[in-house]
Amino acid sequence: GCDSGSEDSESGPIRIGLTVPLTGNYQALGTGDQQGAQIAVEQINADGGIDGRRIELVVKDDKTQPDQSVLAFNAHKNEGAVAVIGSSFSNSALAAIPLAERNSMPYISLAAADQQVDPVRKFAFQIPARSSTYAEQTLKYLQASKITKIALAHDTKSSYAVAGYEAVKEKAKDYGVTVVVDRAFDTGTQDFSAVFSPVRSSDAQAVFLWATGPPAVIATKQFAASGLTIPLVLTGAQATPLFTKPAGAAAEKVILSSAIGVIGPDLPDSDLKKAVDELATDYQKKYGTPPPQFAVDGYCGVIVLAEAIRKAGSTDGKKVQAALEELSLLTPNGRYRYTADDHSGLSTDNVAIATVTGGKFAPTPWMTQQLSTNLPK
Amino acid sequence: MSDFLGYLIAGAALGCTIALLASGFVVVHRVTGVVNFAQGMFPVVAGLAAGSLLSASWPHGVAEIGGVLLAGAVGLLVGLIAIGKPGTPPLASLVITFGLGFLGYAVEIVIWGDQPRGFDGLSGVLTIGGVRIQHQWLLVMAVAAATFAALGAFFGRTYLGKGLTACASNPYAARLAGIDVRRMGLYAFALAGLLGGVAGVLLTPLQSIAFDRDVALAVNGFAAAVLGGLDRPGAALAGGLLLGIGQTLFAGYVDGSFQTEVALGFMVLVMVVRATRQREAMAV
Amino acid sequence: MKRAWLVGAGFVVVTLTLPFVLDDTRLSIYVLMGLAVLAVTGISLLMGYAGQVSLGQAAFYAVGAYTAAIPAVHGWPPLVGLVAAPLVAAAAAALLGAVLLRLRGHYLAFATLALQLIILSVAAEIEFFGGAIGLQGIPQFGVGSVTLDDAQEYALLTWAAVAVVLLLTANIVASRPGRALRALARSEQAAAASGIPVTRYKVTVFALSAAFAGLAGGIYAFFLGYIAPGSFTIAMSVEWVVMAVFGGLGTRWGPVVGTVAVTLVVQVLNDLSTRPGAPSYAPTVLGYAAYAVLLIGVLLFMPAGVVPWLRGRWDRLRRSRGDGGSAPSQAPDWPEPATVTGR
Amino acid sequence: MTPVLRLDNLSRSFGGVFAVRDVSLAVPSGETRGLIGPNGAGKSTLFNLVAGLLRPDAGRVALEGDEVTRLPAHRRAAQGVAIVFQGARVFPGLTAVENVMVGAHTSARHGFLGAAIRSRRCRREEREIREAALAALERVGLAEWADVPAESLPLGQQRRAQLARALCARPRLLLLDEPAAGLRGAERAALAGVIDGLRGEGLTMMLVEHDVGFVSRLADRVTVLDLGAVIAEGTPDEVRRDPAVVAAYLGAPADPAAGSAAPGSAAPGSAAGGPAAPGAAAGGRAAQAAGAAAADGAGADSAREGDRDAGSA
Amino acid sequence: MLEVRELVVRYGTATALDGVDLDVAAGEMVALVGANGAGKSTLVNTLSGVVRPAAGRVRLDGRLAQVPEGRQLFASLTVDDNLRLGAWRNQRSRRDPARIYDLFPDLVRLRTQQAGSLSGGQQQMVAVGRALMADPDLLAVDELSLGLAPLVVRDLAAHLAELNRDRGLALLLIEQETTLAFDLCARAYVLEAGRVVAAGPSEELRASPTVAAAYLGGLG
Ligand SMILES: Nc1ncnc2c1ncn2[C@@H]1O[C@H](COP(=O)(O)OP(=O)(O)OP(=O)(O)O)[C@@H](O)[C@H]1O
Ligand SMILES: Nc1ncnc2c1ncn2[C@@H]1O[C@H](COP(=O)(O)OP(=O)(O)OP(=O)(O)O)[C@@H](O)[C@H]1O
Ligand SMILES: [Mg+2]
Ligand SMILES: [Mg+2]
Repeated sequence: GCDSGSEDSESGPIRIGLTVPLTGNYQALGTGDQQGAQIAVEQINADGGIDGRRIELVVKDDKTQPDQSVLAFNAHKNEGAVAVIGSSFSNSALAAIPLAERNSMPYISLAAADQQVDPVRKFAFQIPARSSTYAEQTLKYLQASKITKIALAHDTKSSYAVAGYEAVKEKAKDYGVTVVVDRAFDTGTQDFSAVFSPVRSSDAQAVFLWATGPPAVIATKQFAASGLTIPLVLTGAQATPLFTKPAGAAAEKVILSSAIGVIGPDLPDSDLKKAVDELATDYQKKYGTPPPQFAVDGYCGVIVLAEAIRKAGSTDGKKVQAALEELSLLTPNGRYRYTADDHSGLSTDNVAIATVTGGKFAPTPWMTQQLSTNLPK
Repeated sequence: MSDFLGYLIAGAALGCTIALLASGFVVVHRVTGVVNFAQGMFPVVAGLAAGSLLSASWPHGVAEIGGVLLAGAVGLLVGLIAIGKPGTPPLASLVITFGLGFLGYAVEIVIWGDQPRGFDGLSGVLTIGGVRIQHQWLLVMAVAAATFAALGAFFGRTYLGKGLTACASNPYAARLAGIDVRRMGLYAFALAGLLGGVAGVLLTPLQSIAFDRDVALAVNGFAAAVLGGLDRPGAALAGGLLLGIGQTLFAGYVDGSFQTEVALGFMVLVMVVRATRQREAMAV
Repeated sequence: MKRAWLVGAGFVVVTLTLPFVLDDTRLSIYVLMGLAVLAVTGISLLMGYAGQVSLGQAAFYAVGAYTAAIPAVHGWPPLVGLVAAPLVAAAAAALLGAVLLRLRGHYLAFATLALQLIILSVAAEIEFFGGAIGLQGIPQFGVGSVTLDDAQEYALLTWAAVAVVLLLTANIVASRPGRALRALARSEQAAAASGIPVTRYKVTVFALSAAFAGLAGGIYAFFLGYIAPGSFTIAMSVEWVVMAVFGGLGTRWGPVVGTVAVTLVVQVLNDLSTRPGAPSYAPTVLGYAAYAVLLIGVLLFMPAGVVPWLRGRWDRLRRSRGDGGSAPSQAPDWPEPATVTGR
Repeated sequence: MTPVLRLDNLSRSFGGVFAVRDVSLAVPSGETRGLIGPNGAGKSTLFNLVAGLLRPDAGRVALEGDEVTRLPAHRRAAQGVAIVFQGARVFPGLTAVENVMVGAHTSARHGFLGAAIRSRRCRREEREIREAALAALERVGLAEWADVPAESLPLGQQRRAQLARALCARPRLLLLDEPAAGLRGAERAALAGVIDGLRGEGLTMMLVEHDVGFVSRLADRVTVLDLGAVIAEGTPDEVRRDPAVVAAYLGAPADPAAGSAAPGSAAPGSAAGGPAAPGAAAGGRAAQAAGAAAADGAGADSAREGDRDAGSA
Repeated sequence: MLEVRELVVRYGTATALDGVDLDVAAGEMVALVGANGAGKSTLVNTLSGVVRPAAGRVRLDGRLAQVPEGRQLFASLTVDDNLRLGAWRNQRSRRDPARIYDLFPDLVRLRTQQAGSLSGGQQQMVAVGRALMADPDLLAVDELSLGLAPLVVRDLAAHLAELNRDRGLALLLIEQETTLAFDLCARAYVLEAGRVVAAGPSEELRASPTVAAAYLGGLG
């Protein structure tokens, strides 16, 4: 029809909304999300779309502000989007999720906060692994490395770090790890002597630090100069060049957990590696660098949603939601398995423990061994 | 005890960086009466530019100076737009500098991208009595000390410094006395750019720098500068030290999660107490 | 006097008609815009008339939002929360103001900014307030059996509140307390010598401006259904100041014009930059650069803000048409009070 | 009868330097008290202490017998103290009439709430204040400038606007700090007329002026300050003859050798003097009437009298 | 050395100066008298370029210094700094304010006090002193005796006369005290409502009843 406003909802392109922070504090994340999502859409459309229907990605900027994400959600809804892939800023996602519930529109969140899926909200699904998943896999690694005493530090202003910290506190016992030093700092912290000084006079065998953004870089640099020789263990939020580039030499030898795709080049030949390469090649071609974590998340968001729509055979929100709850899909992030009580999808097997060598992420020996036995398929 | 000393020194070093960030506010406000919201842009520009120059294999030192000079030029540009047009009141200038901060974002992103960057500074650590302190921190302290000594002497002792101060004190009278108020304002902005640049190239090795770090840097600097009403370099240095040492001590002995808030709250308290003391009987 | 009434009536008619015209997306923007007008009106009163700067006004927006949301989440009638929102915000401001308003100028600006940071950090630590994750599941606003469940109704509520607040503000500014505020902004000593209790007036106007922000925050909480400390940023406080200056401080319509203009510019640029086919650098270039250029351009040519500039234009136009040349030569920054009678 | 103003051993120093030192004086009801002294003698400081804008280091201030030493400025204003500051201190941005209306602050009661809803009282009081303000402007001859932004008035007008503001407060004690500074010829005469009229109404005033002729004509008694302390007090004539006053303030009578410009006669209020100071209010009013008659209908504010300038012309 | 021709200055619609002609020859002392609001300050402000004329021209050779209406000190700076800054365009050697302290001995003990906290008369001394520090060829004074004690005025007048005699200082003097103005200046202009209504030797003007009437009648 010539009336572009009222497309036939069963035959025209399928419209998917994407709300990401393209300006504001989380701009760097949102830009990555958007690039990854774009690649997924291009790939799917090149393969003939979903049941012959093209995907049309409508992008909105939430400016790292919750109320803008609500505006964006309403706009997506009015413009006929069938589902929304949402912000990597947790507060934005949390603001939009009630609307998704009210409108029965699936909301695929790119934010990490556990609270989005705990308790389970019918229409909200999470793409990144939860902080607790990262925490658990790291504890497994510590146990295997015979580390029993750790110093734990976290940024009290980052929900991601707080959630991870709490998970470590809760689960450490199960892995025979005790927290001998427990220090807090905040996002504005520029001097970490208050964290590292007590460690020096303790018998901790590793420092496990939960942070996002600049404080992680600063802490890593000061750790390198602190004279401490025990390992520094970081989290998935640092598994990105956003961390390694500014941290430079100080980042070498740091241990960190990451999405499994981050160690793509080191994966054994497998379906997973194929999935990772599929994204990496296109991304590299388009943007000249390997995909950062956020791009992988954005990419996974689209292919997860597309797969659910394909499975549902419909763009009806409720049907797609049902399909999502049955979904099992291998992606560069590993295998997503959503169920009615688990909207978070990724298990510890999908988390890699890597170390930084030459500015790149490589699996630790323990991880290499894990990969040979426990590779997500 | 060695912990305490460690916190104290670390706090002083941190305070010096904050004070360096504050100095630009002081210079611009003292001369033009404008609060320069774009001040945070200068360290960012200098840090990013120095990083680029270093990766273009300029030698250390030269690259940093290049970054600082660029920041000075940017400062001049900001001044030209913010106060260049005659009859722009300080409040309008303030909002203009706010806008320029945003414009800076766009330019920085186009040139350097939105990802954080860093480069290495002085390596090595000095150990005194069990306290470890990175050479880079020592450099920061030395530069801050020199900068503030120079600023204090410049504004307090030199004729030109007095003339600059007169511009904000009473622009009309300054003009009658033959002082070119606009030109002096531009000098001040350029100087603020240089000072911000110095802070930037010294800080970048210590933390990462990205286009949007400006807010955090500016808020810290503003907080320190405001202790002296944005006019007194000495007070800005004191403010920086107060903030830095307050933060590290609080983080060290009490709790690290509120260190910024506690330091800021403490500053407010200092100001309120001082204002209450100064207050005359009037208008209670 | 008559003209003021006409303009006011026109304003009410237009703003309360728009909700029936706009589509859902625009309505949401329209609601948020109205909420910002409320807060900016308070800032304009505080800065433009009383000469006090607040860079932490979003803190009172937050206080209002939490005050409205918490009782509602615990099953109280929403009306209780909405009525309490401005009151609690005002009370908080009065308490804090009694201490902080000893500070002037930049000191006050800094103190309010620090205050906002502190309040929000504390809120993020309190489990009862939902911590950093925030409060979810805030019910819709309603009175008795009537609930507001779409943007149109919130738009009506918000802009009705705007009309009321603008009227109250205009009235205050035009009479004794308003004059006293304008006087103390110029010289606290001279004002005190004229019998004005300076501190009490400053605290009162601070509380009043906080009440406006608190009311806006209350509506915001119900409208959005979700609030978190991260929703109330320093950037928001600063942007309100920008809006107030942009529109013209100390003018009756400045807050409206400034807020509407800035919001529209931001939204239009946002729309443009995320259009399909827009290059990937569009959001930054348009979102930052175009916004900045507009802001700078306008202030370079209208340094006193849009409304005074328009008034100047209008006066010149009238004069050149030859009617009414008795207006004072240099357009005063201050509105004529409603009680001024022509000579 | 209790004096309207009584100061006991009032002192105030700034950074160790005494601006006001141990000053005691009493101004009885209806008196106009002149206050003269060299620059920096402490006259303005004394006024600020009386108005409550500065707090004394020592001593007491009593208004009509009630001690007010610790009372803040706005409360003293409510008790009837009004001050015309030295220099032009109008509220910029407010029109002339609004400036004057500020002076009437204490005579109205409505506050924020009343104003917000434009209560009946608010409207009534606003009307009354405005009328009073216009009347005060009329009295100082500024009626036609009512709606002009005060800061764009020339200096002379600003000073008169300040006087109108003080008058609008209907004070019981009026402090005038160099009200005639910057006023010339006719304006000065008109101002003298206004002040004289206030005397006639029985208002208690204190008047600082460097134009000794002006003071002599209007003041019942004169207090002389030097270096913060009272060095003389008496009728204008007594004071002018006091050698201490001559030495510290007036200077010796004409010493033509000092310069080519015959500075002796240039010194305001020196030997040239003015007409004898009218001792009573009636005399003042008479002078005013005479001035009006001579004015040839030059307008509402034509009150004038034999000014020194006019006399010399 | 100063030549003002057909000067017109407007504030918005109001005309403050309406075709003013005025001359000051080198070394000449000229008084400018007129009622409040006649436009005297406006005229002086036009000379220093603070106010832009709508028409007419101002030609000035030599250095002008102005004592502005309202003193306009650098309130946050000390007395000493205020004085020194008056000599901004001077050689270094002429920046020593000793000569001003000789003229106003009262200021000596106030050297390091902030100018904003001075008494009114002390501020006026600083304002005059600061203008003199510029070593001007023409000094334009807006209200010379404002707030000054009689003794001080006498000394100041003598000093100006001396500067005029010894160094050829030209003076454009606005002064409330016409006696003083006419004594000091040989020539005078009378301004009324933005126009020059009389000009000539002081003695003539002093005696002229029409001038006195005009001057006194310029009220409101
Ligand atoms: N805030 C202050 N800080 C320091 N010194 C002050 C302050 N206020 C006044 N002084 C000093 O106190 C003395 C008295 O000042 P005051 O203004 O009372 O003088 P005055 O008699 O009114 O003089 P004038 O006739 O010049 O107006 C002066 O030497 C002045 O410098
Ligand atoms: N900034 C201004 N805006 C508007 N009108 C002004 C402004 N400055 C002066 N005027 C007007 O210009 C006219 C001349 O003012 P000016 O200050 O030059 O008078 P003056 O002769 O110096 O008076 P005075 O003796 O009182 O100082 C007055 O009518 C005044 O109202
Ligand atoms: Mg005085
Ligand atoms: Mg004048």
